[in-house]
Amino acid sequence: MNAPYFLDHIWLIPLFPLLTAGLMLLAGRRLKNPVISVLCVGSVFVSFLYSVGAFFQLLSLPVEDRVASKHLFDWIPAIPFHTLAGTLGQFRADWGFQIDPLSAVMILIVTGVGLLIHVYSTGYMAHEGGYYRFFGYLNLFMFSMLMLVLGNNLLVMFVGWEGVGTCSYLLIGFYFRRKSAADAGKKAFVVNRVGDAGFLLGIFLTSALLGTIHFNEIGPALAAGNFQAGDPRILAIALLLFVGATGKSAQIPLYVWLPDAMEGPTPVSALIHAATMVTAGVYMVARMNMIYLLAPAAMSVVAVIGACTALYAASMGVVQNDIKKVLAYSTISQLGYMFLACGVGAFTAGIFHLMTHAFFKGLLFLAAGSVIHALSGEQDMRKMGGLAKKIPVTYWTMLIASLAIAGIFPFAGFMSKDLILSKTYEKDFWLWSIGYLTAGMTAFYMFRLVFMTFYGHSRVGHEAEHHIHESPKSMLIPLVILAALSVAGGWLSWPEILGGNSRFIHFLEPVIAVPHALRAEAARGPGSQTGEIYLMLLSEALVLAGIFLAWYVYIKRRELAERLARAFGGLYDLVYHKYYVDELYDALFVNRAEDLGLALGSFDTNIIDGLGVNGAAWLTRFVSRLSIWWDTWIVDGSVRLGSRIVWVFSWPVRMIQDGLVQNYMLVIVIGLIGVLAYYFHLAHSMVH
Amino acid sequence: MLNAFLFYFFAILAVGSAILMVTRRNIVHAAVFLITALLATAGIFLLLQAEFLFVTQIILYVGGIMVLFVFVIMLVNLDVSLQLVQFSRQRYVAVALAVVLAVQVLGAFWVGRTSVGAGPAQAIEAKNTEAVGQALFQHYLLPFEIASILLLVAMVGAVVMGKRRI
Amino acid sequence: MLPIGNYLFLSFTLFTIGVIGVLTRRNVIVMLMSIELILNAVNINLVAFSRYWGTVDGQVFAIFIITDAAAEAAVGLGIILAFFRNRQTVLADEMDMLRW
Amino acid sequence: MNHLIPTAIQQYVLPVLYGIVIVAILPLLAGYIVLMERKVMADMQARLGPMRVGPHGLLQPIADALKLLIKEDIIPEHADRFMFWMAPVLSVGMALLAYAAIPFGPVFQVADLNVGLLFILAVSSLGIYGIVLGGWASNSHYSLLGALRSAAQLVSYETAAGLGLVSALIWAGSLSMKSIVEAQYDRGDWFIAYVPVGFFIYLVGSIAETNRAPFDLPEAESELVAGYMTEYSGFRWALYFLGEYANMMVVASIATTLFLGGWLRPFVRYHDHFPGTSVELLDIVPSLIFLFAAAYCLRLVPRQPVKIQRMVMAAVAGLCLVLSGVMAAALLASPGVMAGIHGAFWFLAKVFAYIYGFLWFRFTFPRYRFDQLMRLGWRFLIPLSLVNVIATAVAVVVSEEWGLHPLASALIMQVLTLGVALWLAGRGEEPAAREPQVAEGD
Repeated sequence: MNAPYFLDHIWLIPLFPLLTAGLMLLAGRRLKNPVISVLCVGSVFVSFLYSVGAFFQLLSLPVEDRVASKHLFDWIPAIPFHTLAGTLGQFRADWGFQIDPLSAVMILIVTGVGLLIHVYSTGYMAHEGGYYRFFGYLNLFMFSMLMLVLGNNLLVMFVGWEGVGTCSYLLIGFYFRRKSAADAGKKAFVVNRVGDAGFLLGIFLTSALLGTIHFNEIGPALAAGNFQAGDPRILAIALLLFVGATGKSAQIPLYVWLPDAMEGPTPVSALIHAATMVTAGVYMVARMNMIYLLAPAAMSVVAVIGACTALYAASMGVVQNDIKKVLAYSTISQLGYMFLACGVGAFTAGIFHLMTHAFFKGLLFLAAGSVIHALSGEQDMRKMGGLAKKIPVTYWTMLIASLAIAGIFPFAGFMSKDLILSKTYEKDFWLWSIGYLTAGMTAFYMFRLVFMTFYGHSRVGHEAEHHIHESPKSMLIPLVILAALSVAGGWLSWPEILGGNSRFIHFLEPVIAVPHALRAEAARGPGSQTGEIYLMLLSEALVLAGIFLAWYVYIKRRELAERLARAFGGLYDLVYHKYYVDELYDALFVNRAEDLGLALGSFDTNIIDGLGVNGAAWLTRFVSRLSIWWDTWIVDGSVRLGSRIVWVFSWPVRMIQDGLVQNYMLVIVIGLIGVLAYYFHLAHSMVH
Repeated sequence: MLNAFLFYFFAILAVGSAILMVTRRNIVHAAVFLITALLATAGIFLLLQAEFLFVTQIILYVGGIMVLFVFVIMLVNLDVSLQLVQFSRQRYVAVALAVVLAVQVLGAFWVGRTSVGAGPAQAIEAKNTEAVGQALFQHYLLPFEIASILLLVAMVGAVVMGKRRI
Repeated sequence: MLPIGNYLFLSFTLFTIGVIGVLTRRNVIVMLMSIELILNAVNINLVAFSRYWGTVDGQVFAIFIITDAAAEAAVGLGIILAFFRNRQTVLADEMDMLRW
Repeated sequence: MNHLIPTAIQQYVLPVLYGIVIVAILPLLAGYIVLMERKVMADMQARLGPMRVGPHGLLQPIADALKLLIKEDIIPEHADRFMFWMAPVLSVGMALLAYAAIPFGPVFQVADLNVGLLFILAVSSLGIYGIVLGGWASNSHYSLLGALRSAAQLVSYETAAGLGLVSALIWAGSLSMKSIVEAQYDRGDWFIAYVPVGFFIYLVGSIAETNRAPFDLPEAESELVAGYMTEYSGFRWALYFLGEYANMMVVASIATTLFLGGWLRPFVRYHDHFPGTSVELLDIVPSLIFLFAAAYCLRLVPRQPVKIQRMVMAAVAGLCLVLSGVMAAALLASPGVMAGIHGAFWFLAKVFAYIYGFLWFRFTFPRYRFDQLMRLGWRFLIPLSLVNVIATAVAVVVSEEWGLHPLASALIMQVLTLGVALWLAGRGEEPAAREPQVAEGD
């Protein structure tokens, strides 16, 4: 069958960034910066074009078979084996790519936002060392992320999964001369390992149970094995996969690496730790929805953890003073929202929020980066203020993004967040109330950020004050575009209640394997429309309240903030120190690991080295003594005897061949005499 | 008459200075005596009406090669070497062999004594230089070129030898 | 011109002296100079014979010999200099690095 | 003059006579060249120079000679007495010997060898030993260094200078000095017009050969006290000095003979006779010159402070008058005599002009560093002279084969040679004596 061009060539999309990445990391040192920029941004741009083409050609297909896959070559050939279910399965994995509405949306987000952030980076990193290194890693990341979302089986997905983890490690530790950066990179890496372990186990269990890891075969396998909902094995799979998701997407309990990850350059934070990579977990959960739908317990675990993470992270975001840290915690909290959505079965809503979040959170980070750029590296909000006039573009985009994330009505955030909230409300009241509370806190800390940064009188240090400057075009244009997206991005699915037709949701529908029960409910349509309207109004009210509170505390009566902090001193400290979770982990895991290492080390030195190696060495020495004796007296002795004999019998030759030039001349003369003598003899004989 | 006188003068000068050259303990004196011997040889050439060779001998040998010798001598001149033994261990054997060689050559002379005489009195052409030039560049052109290549090689070799770090 | 025997005898004498010098002197420079002496003896021989036959071939050969002498002197002295730089000696029987 | 002097006398007496005259006059000339040098130097440095001994220091050389003669003669300790004695004599003797083949005029020449030029070169190359052995014999580091330097320098520049001469020889087609000059007479132009590059090469080479500034490394007073002459004093030193100036005159004579037309008068082919006579107009110039000199001296006579000096000045004026008279009388004598006397005049005039050039260089150029000297010799002059010889040969062939005018072809080839010279000069810039720079890594 001949698929349309772009659908047949989706495998090219990850290829372009890979090529440039290879070029950069092999020969980038010799290239000039402009060349690097053109190559890397260009490759991402080409990928973006291919993604758009693929997207529209996918749209052109009829709804029911909007899926195209491309099989490049076999990776692991088919291995027949008996599944846990007892059926005869064939394990195989190939380098195959699959595009369906879900991955189409993902590649659009990845390449689109990635392209903007690449452009932004050309301005942001212009004066940094290791320009080629940065873009090499960034393109490598693009490649891995695209592999992750385009892979048609769990193994290829896992390759991308590890790839993005590696790139995240490399880019967090980009300023490897700063110890904190290096440590943060290591932390992210290790924490992700925990999650990846779970993910890997999940993959094993999947293949062991269902005999396949191909997405388009899992559903049929599930049907064939007619597993009932709540099957413990499915539950195990779902939980294990979710462990991986928590690692990658920074959910409780594995969220600790994300705040430290802010050590990396700001574009990296925007692209990897806000827009794309951290959402991989959400994508994975949505991709494996058929599993989760069969494990209600897991669903509820996902929902609860998502909700708790949302609230918990928001609470920490309230007290942070580092502008990027605030955004980091808000990212965690928004991811919590997404998982909440997935947990309540509204995968489409989760993906929708993923997209809008990619827009406005990316925008927030880029704007924050522009602020930091303007303040020549200052990140502490207490040393900012009054920047609204000085850097207007940054200010306006930041404001739009804040409105969007807070969920003010027409903005993108409103659409996705309220969709999630309404879906949650249908499911469970308490989860909804947590989400609701979080929305308020989000509004509060976001506008706390805005007010502390842009309003009030300036608290900027002097020498920084002098060269506050608006960022270059290459950084502003992405800001503007993302601002437009975070305004209009939500309109893709205008809620029905407000007379819209949530097209985006319906576009994603076919990916979700909805069980009969849910499908029936969907047929009945969402709950009472009026209720949904009230929910919206309620959340709007709360959001406005949060904004007002922020204004009251940080603009109207500024001393109030300190007063409050002092009033709730204990609580404040607790939250400010992130609930001492890092310390807890240190006490529980890190130090224990160290103790284990020490114990093993002492075992190594004493038992293995002491007994085994040194004993062997002693033995070897002893034997070598013997062989030395043999060598010197028997072997060498014979050799020396031979040489002595030769020496004795060679003395006549030696007498002649003594490298003294005069003796040679003497020999010459002797030869001359001999010749003359022979000549005389000749003459004599001729005479007679 | 005058010829004979000049010849014997030059010959005695050459032989005497040659002997001195071989026996002197001081290298510089040896070099000077060698120069004298060479000049005497040049005189011999002049007697043989080889003006060009006479001049060449002086310019090349005395003015070039020997200057090189003196130069090197002054570079490597060691006062200690004056105190050392000047003759090698094999000197007696060597002298004996040289005497044997001399006896043989004299024998050769004795054998051929009848055939050597004033020789056919050739009319020597006045323009010696032109004649040499003609012979050199027409009949002996190839050897001439080969000699020039030899000189080039020698020059390269000398430069390489003279480098501080070989 | 005088009988050629005189010239031959002169060149023979110089030749012998040169041979003795080469064979007996320890100083390499003196050895080289003795070699020059030998070459000169040969030159005398050649020139004498060229006069004898009334042709210039002998003189041409003498020129070639002088050329070779120049080359030999250049290279030889270069070697001596290099050697002296490394060994601080110019005595022939101390140049025994080729000895067994 | 062949008709009035028997051939035996011509063959044996005249050469001896000439030799004696040369040996007698040369030291005097050298002394007065020194005086000229000091005067010129004083003039270029806006001083007066020697003024005390004789009017305008005219008797200074004689006084110097006397002083040197009566000075104590020191022989340093551990010096090689024989060599120490022989070296100066050698250098002077060789310099004098060289004059045997120099034609001061059509007849005034000791011996016209048919390898004259080579003979002169050979003998003057022997002068090296005077310096080298003297420097070695005086058993002093300064002297030895000076000797080594001068040996290296002379060997290096002899080649270039000789090749520079060869380019003129190719046009002359002979080695005998006399026939070289006659060749120039036949061609009608001096060879400097044919091979200016060759003349330049020989100029530089001759300056270096005579150890004159800016190539006076062997006696660089700022580095080696006086080079090879450090240990010498008194009469031996005077001999060295004499040798040096005699050498200057030798190279000047060679240059005059090969490039400047020897004894030929300027515009020698330009004939215009006094009406009714065979005397050419331009032949009056010498006597006129001497006449003007006499007049000048006479004008100076009354200004002399002391009586004796006035007398000396007057004597000088008289001498000039006599010389002018001689020149004038030569016009009336037989052509041979006229050519001889005027030839000597012109020859000496050119020689002095050349030597004046030497002095000029000495007072205007700073001294070279030794590695610069070597680089100039080996990397610029010798390649250039080789190219010049080849170019000249090509020019000769072209003018003979295609009938192109010799001067034209010669000048074309000289222009090409100049191009090569420019290229060589540009290429010779990079420092040869420095350490190689450390190649900076990535």
